[in-house]
Amino acid sequence: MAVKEKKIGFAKRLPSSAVFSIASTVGALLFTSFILWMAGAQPGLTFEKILAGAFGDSVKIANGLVVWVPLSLTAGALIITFTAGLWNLGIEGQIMLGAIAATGTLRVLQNSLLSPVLIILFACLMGMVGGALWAALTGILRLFGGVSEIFAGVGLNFVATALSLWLIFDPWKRPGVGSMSGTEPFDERLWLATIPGYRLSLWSLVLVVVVFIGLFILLKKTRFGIQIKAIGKNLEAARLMGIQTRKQMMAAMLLCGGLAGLAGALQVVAVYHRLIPSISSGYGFLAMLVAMLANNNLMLALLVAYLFAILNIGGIQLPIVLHLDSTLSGVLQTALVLFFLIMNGVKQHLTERKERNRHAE
Amino acid sequence: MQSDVLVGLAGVIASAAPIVIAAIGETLTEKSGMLNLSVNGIILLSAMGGFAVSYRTDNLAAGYLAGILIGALIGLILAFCTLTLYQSQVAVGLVLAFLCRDLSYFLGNGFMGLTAPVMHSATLPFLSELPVLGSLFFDQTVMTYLSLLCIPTALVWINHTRYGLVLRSVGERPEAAFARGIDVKKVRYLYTIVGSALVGLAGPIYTLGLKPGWKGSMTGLDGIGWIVLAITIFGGWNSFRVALGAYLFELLRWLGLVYQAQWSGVPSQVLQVAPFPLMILTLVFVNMKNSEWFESLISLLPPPLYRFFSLKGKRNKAAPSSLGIPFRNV
Amino acid sequence: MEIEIRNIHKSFGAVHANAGISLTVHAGEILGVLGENGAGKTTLMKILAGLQPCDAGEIYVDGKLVHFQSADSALALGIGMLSQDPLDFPMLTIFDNLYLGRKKGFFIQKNSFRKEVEKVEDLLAFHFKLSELVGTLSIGERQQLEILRLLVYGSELIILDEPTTGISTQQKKQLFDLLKRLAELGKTVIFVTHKLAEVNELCRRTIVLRQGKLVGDVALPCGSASLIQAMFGKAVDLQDPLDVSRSEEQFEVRHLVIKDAHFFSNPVNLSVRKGEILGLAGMEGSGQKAFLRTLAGLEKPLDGAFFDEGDALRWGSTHSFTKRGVYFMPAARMEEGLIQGMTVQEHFILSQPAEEIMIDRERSCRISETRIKEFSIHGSSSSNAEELSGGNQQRLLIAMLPERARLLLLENPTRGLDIESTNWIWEKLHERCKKGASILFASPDMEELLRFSNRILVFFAGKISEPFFSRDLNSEKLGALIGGEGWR
Amino acid sequence: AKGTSEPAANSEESEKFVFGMLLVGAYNDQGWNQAHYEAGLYVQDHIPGTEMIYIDKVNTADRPGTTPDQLAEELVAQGAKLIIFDSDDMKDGAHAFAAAHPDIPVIHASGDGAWVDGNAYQNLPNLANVMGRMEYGKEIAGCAAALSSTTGKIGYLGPLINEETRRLTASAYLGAKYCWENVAGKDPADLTFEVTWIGFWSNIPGVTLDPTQVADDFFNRGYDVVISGIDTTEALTEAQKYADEGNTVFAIPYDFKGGCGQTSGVCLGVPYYNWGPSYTSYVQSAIDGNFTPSWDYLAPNWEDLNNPDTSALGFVKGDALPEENGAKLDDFIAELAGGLNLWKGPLNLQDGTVFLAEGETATDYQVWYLPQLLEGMLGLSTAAE
Ligand SMILES: Nc1ncnc2c1ncn2[C@@H]1O[C@H](COP(=O)(O)OP(=O)(O)OP(=O)(O)O)[C@@H](O)[C@H]1O
Ligand SMILES: Nc1ncnc2c1ncn2[C@@H]1O[C@H](COP(=O)(O)OP(=O)(O)OP(=O)(O)O)[C@@H](O)[C@H]1O
Ligand SMILES: [Mg+2]
Ligand SMILES: [Mg+2]
Repeated sequence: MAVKEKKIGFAKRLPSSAVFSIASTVGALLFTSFILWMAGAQPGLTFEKILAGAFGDSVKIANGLVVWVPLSLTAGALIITFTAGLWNLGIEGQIMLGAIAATGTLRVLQNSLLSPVLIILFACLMGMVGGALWAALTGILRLFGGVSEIFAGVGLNFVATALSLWLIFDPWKRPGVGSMSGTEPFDERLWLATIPGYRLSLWSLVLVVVVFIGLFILLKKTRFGIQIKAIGKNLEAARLMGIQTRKQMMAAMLLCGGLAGLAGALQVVAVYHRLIPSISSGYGFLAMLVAMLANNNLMLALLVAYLFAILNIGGIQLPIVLHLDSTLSGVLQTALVLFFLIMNGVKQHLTERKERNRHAE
Repeated sequence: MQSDVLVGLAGVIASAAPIVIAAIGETLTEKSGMLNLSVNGIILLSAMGGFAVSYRTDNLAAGYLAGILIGALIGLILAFCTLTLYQSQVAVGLVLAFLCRDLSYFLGNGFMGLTAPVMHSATLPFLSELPVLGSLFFDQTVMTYLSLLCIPTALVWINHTRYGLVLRSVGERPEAAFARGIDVKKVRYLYTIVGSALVGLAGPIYTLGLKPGWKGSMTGLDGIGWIVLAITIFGGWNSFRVALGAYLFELLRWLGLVYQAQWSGVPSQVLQVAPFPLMILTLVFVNMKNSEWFESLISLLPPPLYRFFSLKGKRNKAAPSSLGIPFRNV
Repeated sequence: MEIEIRNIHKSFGAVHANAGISLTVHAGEILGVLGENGAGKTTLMKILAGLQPCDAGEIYVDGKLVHFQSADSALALGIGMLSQDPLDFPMLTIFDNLYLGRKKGFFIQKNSFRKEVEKVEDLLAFHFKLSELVGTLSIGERQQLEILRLLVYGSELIILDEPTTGISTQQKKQLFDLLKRLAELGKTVIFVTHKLAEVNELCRRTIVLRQGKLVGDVALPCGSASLIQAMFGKAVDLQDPLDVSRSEEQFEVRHLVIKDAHFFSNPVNLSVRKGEILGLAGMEGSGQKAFLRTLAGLEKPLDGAFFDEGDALRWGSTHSFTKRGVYFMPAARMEEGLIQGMTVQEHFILSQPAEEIMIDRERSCRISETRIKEFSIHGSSSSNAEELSGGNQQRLLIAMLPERARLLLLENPTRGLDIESTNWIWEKLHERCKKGASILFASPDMEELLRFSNRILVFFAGKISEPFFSRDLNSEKLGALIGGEGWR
Repeated sequence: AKGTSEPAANSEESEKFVFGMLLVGAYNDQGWNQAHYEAGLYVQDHIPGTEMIYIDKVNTADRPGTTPDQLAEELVAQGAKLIIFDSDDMKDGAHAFAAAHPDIPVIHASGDGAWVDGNAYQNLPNLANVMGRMEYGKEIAGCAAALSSTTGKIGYLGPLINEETRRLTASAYLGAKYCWENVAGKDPADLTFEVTWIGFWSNIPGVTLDPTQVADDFFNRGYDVVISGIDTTEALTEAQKYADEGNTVFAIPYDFKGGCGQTSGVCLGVPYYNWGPSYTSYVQSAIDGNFTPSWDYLAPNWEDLNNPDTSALGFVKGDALPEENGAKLDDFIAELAGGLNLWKGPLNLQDGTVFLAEGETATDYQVWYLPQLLEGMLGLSTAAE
């Protein structure tokens, strides 16, 4: 799927990449069908209902896009760090901090005389700053403290969760009550305008397009992009080539955190209009799967994010019409990635064997 | 009052049991140089699977066995994808973590709120009469005894047996171990499976003992696995310290509830998340020895002392040198 | 024990590393194995020690056909090998390191094994503190440890692959004594090297490998000329380096103290003229690498200063060094120099200093094409670095050095290259010098040092000599200095 | 099975009245959500031609990226003509949905958006609230606890601190105190009533307290009854474990009629909600086209506390309540039925300020929005200041 065709002669006789992609998709579908069969459900019907639930009408399609926006933003963000060879598992916390910073900004400015547009813009900006600062913490721990970004990130996710719960139940609680439903919703004028009749905001769609064009330019057309690619592939060599590896890795973390924070801020201004306990919605981890399945390819990430969004939205139908649990969507999503990794391994294995045979001739 | 505290501490030891076992399992895996990030998923899936099997068979042992088998199976998948297919340990581990979690919720839906057998404490004769130790350690469930037993066993296994030496060597320098005739892949397969099986045992310890029953995402187990990973690091890959980390974690949770009313100024989340900043600080501290500024500090020392600090210092809490790094032999 | 190998073949991709080698090694002899870099010495030894399977061929031990699956099945038959870099465990204790490989027992039997070790130690006349970490030992001690280990496990044949790299003369002497003692005890020793003197000193017989083939089996001692002829195929002729005595000084090092993992150097004072080529001589690991990396800003010195035309360069950011045209080129091509999965063109983009944010693809493509042509790299702009052959990778590395480079710090610039490529690369480097760049390069090859440098610094276990003019040196003198003799 | 039933269903398609339910947790959680789910089944049984559809786990942790109003629309798309939101968490979603769909009757259980005198009045023509006066259930629970406790130490396993949980906890305390003094005739000074809040409705490792540990801690410290304020069953399962090991401890679960589950000898009973009758009347009025918004704060049927067709809440006695105490509890229930009001002065708040003066009885408003715990209760009244 994403794998670039190598220009090496011996690869030619191997089945093309498409074959492996199809094989991994079929594998994931078969696996999920098996799980469905174990749960006593009809696989065909189930998949049909998921699709109907995602494309049944324009509202559903729009709802899919509502999920797609933060998911693709976060996946795009992760592709930056993945390219730089950083497993930014702290992404969930970065989304949360973005949401927290945006909420804080809105709380401060909601009664001011600024125009709502400015307030929203400022909230998004502060969201980016919040996410970036949280990412910076991971970056500093990794680059100056020698703490793997994996563990620093996971730890900081917990801290971020606790922080948001504390804010919701304590300093930012609704008048008189701390509620799981989150902080007091903001005034409607501070909501990001949506298309009438839909939950979808055109602005967030535009934002995704702009961000991805920006990411494409950043990663493919700028020195920074090619430098972090080099860092991701060979840190030491990149350093010896005179690339300022620390600075660029930190920049990658900050950019990623900033975009994740933006996704979190959008959840506040465009979807929930307040801070809720699990504001990150697990998008960070889901986006990680998206980026893996897309093999860090931006265009593919947009598609895969859409596929995953569809599965999330379509999965809602399962309890309604089939009395099944919606986590099936998650099973299918993760199975897709697992089988992709497996087929990737098989492909590499076959490639190597071909190569060996070639030399033996 | 005195006995209150003792009983409370005994409770801490009991509730830390699955974490101790899982973290020791993860320690074994990581000692071989394999990073298993799927712990969280394994615990959930085996908690559900163990409960379901125990419910169906009305047999406790079958449930625990199922948990172990589920863990071993996930370990096998991880090992196959990383050791045979050479995929990234981080990627595969993460995917398995999420896959197992979703599977446990999906498949476990039919087992919500049911009642299966529960493991009770088995007071040890004589030993439980001991003044303080008796009520702390010897009035517990079999699984808690097992967790206590795991600590010295793992310690002895890793440090004092030939097999443990093989394990350490594979995690330290696989190419050298290979040259000594050790089948690195086999060892890594083995410890990934065994370690994951131990992690898998932690699941049913919850659902068949500590927190009986399966309640889907309300079971309150989602996240334990990440804590286990943190504790493995916190403990510096030493089963004794790993266990201490697990006890510290549960102790903090317990203190959080005991002192809730007294410490009304402290947000209740503080003690709960404290282990994570602690883990990070530990890592910073351990890694300080590898950092440039520390290096330049000790390099002022005369060579023998310098060597002492730069190597001896790293010896204790250092990660296995090849952790997470794939090995391919020719 | 008598070993006979017949018609061994081994290929790595297109490289025929061993092309039909047959040989008999007799009990109690010390056999030398000579050959230039890449001749196939290590490959043959690894096959013999079970570390690598061969593609074809047979091995007989005392007349019996054997098959090794692994190093320890070879060790079980009495064949043990000391690798070029010690394959041991720095983070384990000496005891654990020795114990690893035991087949019997569940628990580690500390006492009985300690006795076994002590018995062998007595025989060899040296002792280790078993509770120490291996990593605290010096390279020489680690070699001794490996020999000890092999003997503990009953090795009858001990293969040493270039053991004299990185150890002091003192230690070398100890090692040679040890090996002679082993021979007296009836053990067989195979001694791999590309240094003639060592073979002459230690062995009664040597074989010579070239391009994977056995090209000589010589009784020793004998004259070097014939050995050189066998090793290199032709005698090398020397050429004169540029005359730089009148060009101005552009770099100056004052009281520079460098640190390596195992030592701190003495203070170095040095000034480098425009167009000058300075060779760094010494055994691998004697501090040359640390010296080059320090001058490149990659590592902080303990003390001292580095001036570029009077301006002091500050350590901390490598970038400030590259900005002034100071570049380092590592020896480990694929590990440190090039990036797997990136194209040749991308390598050129990365290595060219530029301030602009965006990449001008067209321009970089042009640059890449001209560089490829200029350095006759076999490959295209869009080939990935790992698809190039070793020689072409080296050319790429050299081609990547930016035009504006004023000081080139080259670690082993012709590693793994044949003589033609070496000459070609030096032509290119001379062009740089004519344009005013200065070069510091490290090389294990004395000929290369003597041929191409104006002056030579000798490194010996962290001791750094005053620069010698290369016209004042010859192979013998330089060899002695490298070996730690003739120092004031 | 679905395939065969479809043709039959088709014929009555036109008359079928579909109502939708949004459950915050799993429909089969043996707690709060199952009580609602079974109420939906009750409606189906009692009004022919109605059908329930539902989405469970309506929370952002389980359903990332969705909002309750969005999910309610999914139900509408499947034909739902009335929507029930079952949790306080869905407050904003319920209000938003009701505002956006004035033609669809909305019932928000436990909310106060339809209460004209309440703090959150929304003035929506299609929004109704319903909540049982669980204060009575908790008072009965508190009484059962006080009657069974030998140590006089009663623990309350609280979720997070808000108005609803405060008033329910306080009610349990009032019931316990009353029965301790007036029924058991013991010294009020010997009664300890302590609440520990876990900080959420369920356990999140690394973030909230562990309810299992909280229950254990109560039992370990000599508390012999734990009343659960959370929807999961940790208190009961822990009590069962302690009892199996030979201790005399009890627990009182919450929410669901079947809450005592399959335990033996530890469950003193369960105060539960019976949403069926009120849902039935709402659905019927929606079918008849005369749905009117109201804020229903429903008292139990004191004639027949556990009548599934008339009582909005009830209390099922557990097998751990001996007959003698059962009888005393019945007497207490009879007193409540006869007009005993425990929310009557003098009552002070936890910080000592007067809540109700001598002889004053609390209004619904005062109870519903109780600002603190009451004097005499141990535990936090609010989250950290
Ligand atoms: N694992 C390998 N993969 C690919 N090529 C290899 C491998 N090992 C050795 N070679 C190639 O085989 C040839 C012989 O290598 P070998 O290491 O035997 O040389 P050598 O005589 O030991 O050289 P040196 O003196 O530099 O150690 C070289 O061209 C080398 O690049
Ligand atoms: N990983 C690879 N992928 C694709 N092609 C490769 C790879 N490695 C080597 N090759 C190709 O195989 C051929 C042989 O490479 P090798 O390194 O053995 O060359 P060589 O004969 O040693 O040349 P040189 O003298 O330049 O080192 C080269 O043409 C190279 O392009
Ligand atoms: Mg060699
Ligand atoms: Mg080559």
